[in-house]
Amino acid sequence: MSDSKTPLLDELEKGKWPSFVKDLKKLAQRSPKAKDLLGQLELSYKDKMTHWKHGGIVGVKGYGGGVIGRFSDAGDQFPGAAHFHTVRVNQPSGWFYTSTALRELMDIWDKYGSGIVNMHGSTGDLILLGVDTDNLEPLFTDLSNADWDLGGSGSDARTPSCCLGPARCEFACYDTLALTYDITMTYQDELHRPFFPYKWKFKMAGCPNDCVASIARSDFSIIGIWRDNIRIDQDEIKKYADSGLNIAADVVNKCPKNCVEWDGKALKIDDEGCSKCMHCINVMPKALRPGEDKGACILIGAKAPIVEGAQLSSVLVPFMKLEPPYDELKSLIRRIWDFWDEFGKARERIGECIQRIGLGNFLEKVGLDPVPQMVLQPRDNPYIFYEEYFEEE
Amino acid sequence: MSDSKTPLLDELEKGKWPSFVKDLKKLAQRSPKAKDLLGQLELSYKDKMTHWKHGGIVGVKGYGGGVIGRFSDAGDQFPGAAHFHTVRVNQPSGWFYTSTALRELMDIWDKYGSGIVNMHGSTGDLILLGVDTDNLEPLFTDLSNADWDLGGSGSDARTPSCCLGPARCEFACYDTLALTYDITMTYQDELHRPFFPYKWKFKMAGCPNDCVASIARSDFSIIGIWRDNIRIDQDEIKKYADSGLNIAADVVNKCPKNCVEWDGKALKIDDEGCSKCMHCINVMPKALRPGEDKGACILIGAKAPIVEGAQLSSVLVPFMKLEPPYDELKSLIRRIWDFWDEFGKARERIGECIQRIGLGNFLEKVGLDPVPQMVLQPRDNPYIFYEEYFEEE
Amino acid sequence: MSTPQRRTDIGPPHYEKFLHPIIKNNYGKWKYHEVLKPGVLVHVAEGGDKIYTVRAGSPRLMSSDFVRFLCDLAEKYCDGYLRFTSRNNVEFLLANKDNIEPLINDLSANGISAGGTKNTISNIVHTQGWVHCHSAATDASGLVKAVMDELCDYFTGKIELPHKLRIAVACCLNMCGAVHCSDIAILGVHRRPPKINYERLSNLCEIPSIIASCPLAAIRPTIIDGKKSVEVDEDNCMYCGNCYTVCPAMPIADPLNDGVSIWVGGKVSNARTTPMFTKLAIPFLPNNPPRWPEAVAAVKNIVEVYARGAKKYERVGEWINRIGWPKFFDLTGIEFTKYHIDDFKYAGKTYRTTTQMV
Amino acid sequence: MSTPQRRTDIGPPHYEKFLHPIIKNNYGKWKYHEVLKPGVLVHVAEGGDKIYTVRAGSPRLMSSDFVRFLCDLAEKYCDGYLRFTSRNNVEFLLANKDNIEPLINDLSANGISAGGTKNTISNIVHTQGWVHCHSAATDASGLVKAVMDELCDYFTGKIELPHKLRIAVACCLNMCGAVHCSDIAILGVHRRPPKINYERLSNLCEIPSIIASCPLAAIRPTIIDGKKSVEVDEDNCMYCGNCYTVCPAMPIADPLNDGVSIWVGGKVSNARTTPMFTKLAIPFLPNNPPRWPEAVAAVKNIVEVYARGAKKYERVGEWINRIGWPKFFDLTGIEFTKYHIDDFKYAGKTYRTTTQMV
Ligand code: SRM
Ligand code: SRM
Ligand code: SRM
Ligand code: SRM
Ligand code: SF4
Ligand code: SF4
Ligand code: SF4
Ligand code: SF4
Ligand code: SF4
Ligand code: SF4
Ligand code: SF4
Ligand code: SF4
Repeated sequence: MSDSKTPLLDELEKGKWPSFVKDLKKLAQRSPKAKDLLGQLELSYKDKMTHWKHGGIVGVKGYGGGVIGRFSDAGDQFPGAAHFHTVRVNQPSGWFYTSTALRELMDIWDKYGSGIVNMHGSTGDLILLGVDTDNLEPLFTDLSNADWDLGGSGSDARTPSCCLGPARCEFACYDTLALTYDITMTYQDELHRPFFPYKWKFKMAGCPNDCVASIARSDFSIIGIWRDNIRIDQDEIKKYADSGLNIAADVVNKCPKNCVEWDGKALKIDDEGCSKCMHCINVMPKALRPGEDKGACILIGAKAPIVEGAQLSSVLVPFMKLEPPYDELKSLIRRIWDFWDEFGKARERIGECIQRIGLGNFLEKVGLDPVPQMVLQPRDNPYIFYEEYFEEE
Repeated sequence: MSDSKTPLLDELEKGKWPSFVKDLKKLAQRSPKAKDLLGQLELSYKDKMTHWKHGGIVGVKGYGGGVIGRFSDAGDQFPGAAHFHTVRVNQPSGWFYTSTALRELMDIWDKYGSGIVNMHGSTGDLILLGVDTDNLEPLFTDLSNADWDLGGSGSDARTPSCCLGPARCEFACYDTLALTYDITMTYQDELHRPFFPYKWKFKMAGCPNDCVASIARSDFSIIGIWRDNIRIDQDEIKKYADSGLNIAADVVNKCPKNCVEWDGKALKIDDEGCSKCMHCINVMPKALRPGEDKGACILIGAKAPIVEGAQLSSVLVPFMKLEPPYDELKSLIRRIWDFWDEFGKARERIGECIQRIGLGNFLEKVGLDPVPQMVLQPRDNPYIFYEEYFEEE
Repeated sequence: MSTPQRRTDIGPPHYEKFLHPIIKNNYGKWKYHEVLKPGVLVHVAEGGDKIYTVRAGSPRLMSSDFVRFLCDLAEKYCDGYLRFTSRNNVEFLLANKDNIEPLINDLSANGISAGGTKNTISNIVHTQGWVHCHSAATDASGLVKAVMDELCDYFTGKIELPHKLRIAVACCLNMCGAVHCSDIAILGVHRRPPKINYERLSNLCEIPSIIASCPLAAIRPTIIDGKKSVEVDEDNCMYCGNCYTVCPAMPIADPLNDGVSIWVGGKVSNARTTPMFTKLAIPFLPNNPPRWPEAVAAVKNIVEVYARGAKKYERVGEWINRIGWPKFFDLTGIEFTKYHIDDFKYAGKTYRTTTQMV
Repeated sequence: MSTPQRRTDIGPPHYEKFLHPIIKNNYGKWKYHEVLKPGVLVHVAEGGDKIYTVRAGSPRLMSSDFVRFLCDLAEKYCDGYLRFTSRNNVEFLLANKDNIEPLINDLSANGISAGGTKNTISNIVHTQGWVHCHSAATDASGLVKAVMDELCDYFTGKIELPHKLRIAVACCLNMCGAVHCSDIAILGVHRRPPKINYERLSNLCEIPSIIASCPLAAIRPTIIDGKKSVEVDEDNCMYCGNCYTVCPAMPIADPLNDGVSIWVGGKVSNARTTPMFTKLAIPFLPNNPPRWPEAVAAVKNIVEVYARGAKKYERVGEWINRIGWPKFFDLTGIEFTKYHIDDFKYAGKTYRTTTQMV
């Protein structure tokens, strides 16, 4: 048998994909916390179960969120894992970094924690994994002095995240990075001090490709879109055709609304029938571009399954112009939070709350007019709560 | 003002569509019951509400169903309408008649009732509308002597009905008329003596066009279908093309599964991809025909909205050969009725019962293996009731 | 004269007795059909035999004399063989092609139109209404007559449609007219909760059944005058009338507030799309007998907009799916309201969970 | 040395500080992009400027030294500018085309592959697993490593796919990995009800919260030893673990019975189809660390069958929609069971209400 203390994990040093085991074993040589983490993980691999205990409230002064307490049930065997809290660091919009900034951050982290990170967490934070309770305050102080702040956790606004949008994508229909930064700054209080019925996630995508999965993973999804016609460069279309692209098969036949025509010479789009699905643009980005009247579609309510089943966000505002200071958007957010505050139950996501109260009632309460864009179809059952009627005279 | 006692109804004598008012007014000259029916209807038109009282149990000896009691709340004004029961006469399969048979029936009806009929009721019965309680028995006696029997009502098997199938349609994949007759005769007891938790409707359609709306309107829907390939007569295809049919637009582009190819010379169908939707066959019945390995798809559970919302029938057996004596089918029906008897609640349709108990559990109890054809998609939520697990040793 | 003996459980007459000889000879051996013109079909058997069908509109609600009149025609033109369709039209089965026109002329002389085949509006499937049901929020026969008077040219094929269009009427939420899967439907609705007659209730009705009858659990047990009774939570009642169906002491009809709603886009056939439910178009129009002008105009408007906009072989629901619901409301000028947004059990599945608006 | 002052609510660093000069200059002015080869993109600005991106696989879970190593590369090849993607890949942003190959060589010398663009399998979005979560029914990082080792050639584009294929892993039903909308997903599952520690429960947990936490109302209040407590109706429990999330005294982990399930056919983008949920493919496979061979083989099988059968630009869910679920089970050899049939709240909408089987 091998001498290694982690024979099972060692199996994961092999293979083509980068090995976190190899990497962390190297780290373990200088980080006792990392060493014990690997030890405990090996135990989990042996026992086929987790060795983390349930929750535990820890944090930094004045903040309700941003730190997840984590304690081991095998702390006697692995003292370095006994306290192993997570610190969620609010990532910069679009996950852009310079090496300088990252190095500074890593130095701080090595000073106080295990040296283990997630680049990044599912919500978007830069995640520091494994710090003792006592080190939380000093860590936070150093972080904040290096211009870093914490992200969200608990029943607060979670760290907003966005696709890289206008920074490097020609499809972006609004400035996802700017909006994300603005929203994050505007709602610092809501982000750091849990006071909602449950968590609230913002995600900003620049176009319907939704590269940040906002429609699936955020309570409030802001997805770029345009209102006018797709811009066509017929010369570039020709070039695509000449270069061997099968426009009939790959574009015309794949258009879900059957609104692209191609006669071998020019491409025509029936923009009224177009659902702005992006497919044709995705296939021929040199030749096709979103229109010029751009903004975003606002959708609400996505979440994972528990309790009421997974939900996707659904349309709330079919189209909104998004320019600083984003007053219309922020007023809407405020009205929704007021509603949620009044009607939401504890641990009930906004999407679940809307389904319980009814989308129609919700609209009334947040002051939006119902429009058919909000639904895939009108009701098919006749169980209508009529509100107008005549009284006998 | 006009002298007419029915000024409102008289408005309905005008217009292009045949007028029941004109017809019934003529009848009223010899039928006091018809006269009073019109009088009461006029009153309803004036009051904008019904003048029939709720239910009332009447019937013929030994039968639990087939008669709907109906009493007027304006019987003093319209004595002929005071009792105005419905007798549901079981129609012949496919609603085929000879004038002789119909005349005989009408004579009996004129003798005992109002002379008003529905050709036919929504479930399929030939409906005699308006007879006094006292006349029920004699009416039934005469009917039965003329070879007519009652249909269903109440919590029984309702009168089965079917499309005309092989009698006059080239698409029929099984003998709808024969099966309907057989089922009706086999279940005379269930049809006449309510003992189910609620009503149960059978409807037989010869092909997926479903001309008898079985998938929407019957608890047990038997819809003809084939398993092999669509038969193509290429000569007739050519003739359609020559005669001006736009095969590309009207057939190829309309095929929901994109599995028809037409190169101007021959038509090709990818039968594996074909969902047997009938569209291409409907458009070119001279050239295309269902395959030769015919049978039916059995579906279960359609109903109107109340209580749990409208349901369409859903697939239970993707394909079943249907030849007399239909043992496989009848065994299945029996197992389902046994299940319903055990698990159904009062006034709960089988479709509602299955949804409450779960389709998977239902299948187990009626002894059918789950197959993917039963669902549009597998579950998308992770709330699985695992039944296998290991016990600690 | 001795009383004749009654016979039971004999079932319906065997259909074979009623089949035209050509049909009997070619039973199951039909090869193809053609629609010769609206209302007229020919079915051709493998062996070459032909049977002609003339389909004619019927009011469904009729006198025995009207039936006899149909029999007269059947005897005159087709050896007495006739049938009715699943949508309550009458069909004459002719061996002789030459009888088609005379039959149609005779029909039309009596105010009856041939039609209803292929891409037409066929007869309206409907229910009893005030003619015969205690539950009705509107009439059916009169409403149907008013609508068909207006749409008759679509039945006869005088005005062409992209495809079949099927209308249904039901006079209450029980939907005996099966309006839940029609291209266009008219549904009678109540708009006020039931009024409880406490005395009759305790004599006539079972409390548990009443409570179980409510789709929204709006009915609670209570004690009135020392007797077990029920009360309705009016905020949770959506006026379906099912409690009235199980308990006569909870009448729900209300002339001031009853009326009709209009529904669109359902279908039954599996052709092209899977079957679809009908969706709400207009939540409420007044009951305005004898001719329900508001309802008639609403249906006609939808038919016309469909006829203009749909492509060949598109049913109403397919057309709407293509253009999208926003466009449907736009083109028809129908207002989209809170009522259109589903709030029953599958509501969540009807929200638009995509940026695709068309 | 005086303690430095802590600052609060300063928010994240402004992103502009981290943008490559070419990006800053062409912000919002990109014209088009091309995928030069798997893992390598070029974005071209209206004015003609170009920025090159090299995307490389990352384990997500890493040491500070690994981050520093990435920084080394960024400094060597691209002035220190790098970013991470929404799927946890790392991206190097290059001004100079000539640096692409050397960078890729350096990466690959260190066991890191470039890839993940266009029609490849990108990095697996995943969660904490046994590495850091109390709730985990399986590990995430190890499972991901095992799967990606096997699928790496699909990441690098060595083997071509019809379109993007996105895999996610979540270690419990909370689904932090958002597996509910992925082409293929692996989900950790429990198969036994929670075991209640009554003593801890009365000290630690709020009874009403526990009861409200159960999606199926399987938890009832009860009295144990005179103290308010709860009991679980085991017939109604589907092992979601949400009661454990709200109450530590209801642990649900069970090494004997925990494992993973496999899901397919979800997507997020609005391209072509609307976004779709992932659907159940395999209800249960054992937890078999360190390499989960059963789960890896199952995923690989689905990828291979998809790669063979799908048409260009068809995501997994689109491919299945075209061929139909029966065919999917047929081609993959996966058994269809009772567990595949939905029985949660929208179950009725998943039954096949048509004769169309494909
Ligand atoms: C770290 C992270 C997973 C990861 O490895 O990336 C994570 C980790 C946890 N999640 Fe999560 N969630 C994380 C993103 C998500 C996401 C994905 C997303 O945000 O895009 C989801 C699904 C989307 C959603 O919000 O619905 C998600 C849905 C949940 C849920 C279920 C919530 C629900 O309404 O269904 C819970 C349960 C809860 O809130 O009690 C949960 C709870 C948890 C807890 C706090 C466990 C608990 O019950 O206390 C986990 C802490 C693990 C630990 O100790 O490290 N986590 N969680 C992600 C946050 C990192 C970050 O800040 O960037
Ligand atoms: C870098 C990234 C955004 C970011 O801010 O990090 C990104 C960047 C781009 N995406 Fe994306 N997408 C990114 C995550 C996503 C996601 C989110 C996810 O996977 O969780 C989606 C939704 C996936 C889904 O539907 O499940 C996504 C759906 C798309 C699509 C739609 C594909 C489709 O047909 O369904 C396109 C268009 C395409 O590929 O033709 C697209 C296209 C693009 C383009 C071509 C946009 C552009 O013009 O630059 C970018 C480079 C693409 C490439 O990979 O070939 N991007 N893209 C993300 C890279 C993740 C990764 O490392 O693999
Ligand atoms: C006569 C007929 C309407 C017609 O004008 O054609 C009819 C008339 C009545 N139906 Fe119906 N139903 C008739 C076909 C239907 C259909 C359509 C069908 O069978 O294709 C349906 C919808 C499909 C279904 O079964 O779900 C239908 C769904 C109902 C319901 C709701 C059942 C449900 O589960 O939602 C009720 C309420 C009840 O059963 O208490 C009902 C109840 C009634 C009652 C008995 C009223 C009552 O609550 O007591 C009506 C008696 C009216 C009368 O006095 O004449 N009727 N009923 C149809 C039967 C004629 C025949 O036998 O041929
Ligand atoms: C006579 C009748 C059956 C019966 O036993 O009574 C019948 C007979 C035929 N139907 Fe039907 N259908 C009949 C009710 C139906 C119904 C039921 C209903 O409307 O309630 C449906 C389902 C309607 C729906 O989807 O909502 C129905 C959906 C079809 C279809 C599918 C149309 C589509 O594309 O959706 C076809 C094919 C076609 O029209 O090309 C069809 C085709 C036919 C054919 C051509 C079949 C044949 O080869 O003979 C028959 C003559 C058709 C014609 O009208 O042009 N039949 N057909 C019914 C006549 C009703 C009437 O008086 O109008
Ligand atoms: S969501 Fe749209 S704008 Fe944002 S990165 Fe993806 S393709 Fe570009
Ligand atoms: S964006 Fe989508 S719907 Fe619009 S034309 Fe292009 S492919 Fe068609
Ligand atoms: S259901 Fe099919 S077999 Fe029956 S009449 Fe209609 S088209 Fe013919
Ligand atoms: S039956 Fe329907 S699915 Fe099959 S080939 Fe014909 S049109 Fe296509
Ligand atoms: S729909 Fe309602 S009112 Fe009309 S006949 Fe049926 S039960 Fe009576
Ligand atoms: S009318 Fe319907 S919703 Fe109202 S109380 Fe009666 S059963 Fe319930
Ligand atoms: S999915 Fe479950 S086990 Fe995994 S990190 Fe999230 S809460 Fe923890
Ligand atoms: S595990 Fe889930 S289903 Fe079972 S009792 Fe707990 S919350 Fe309810």
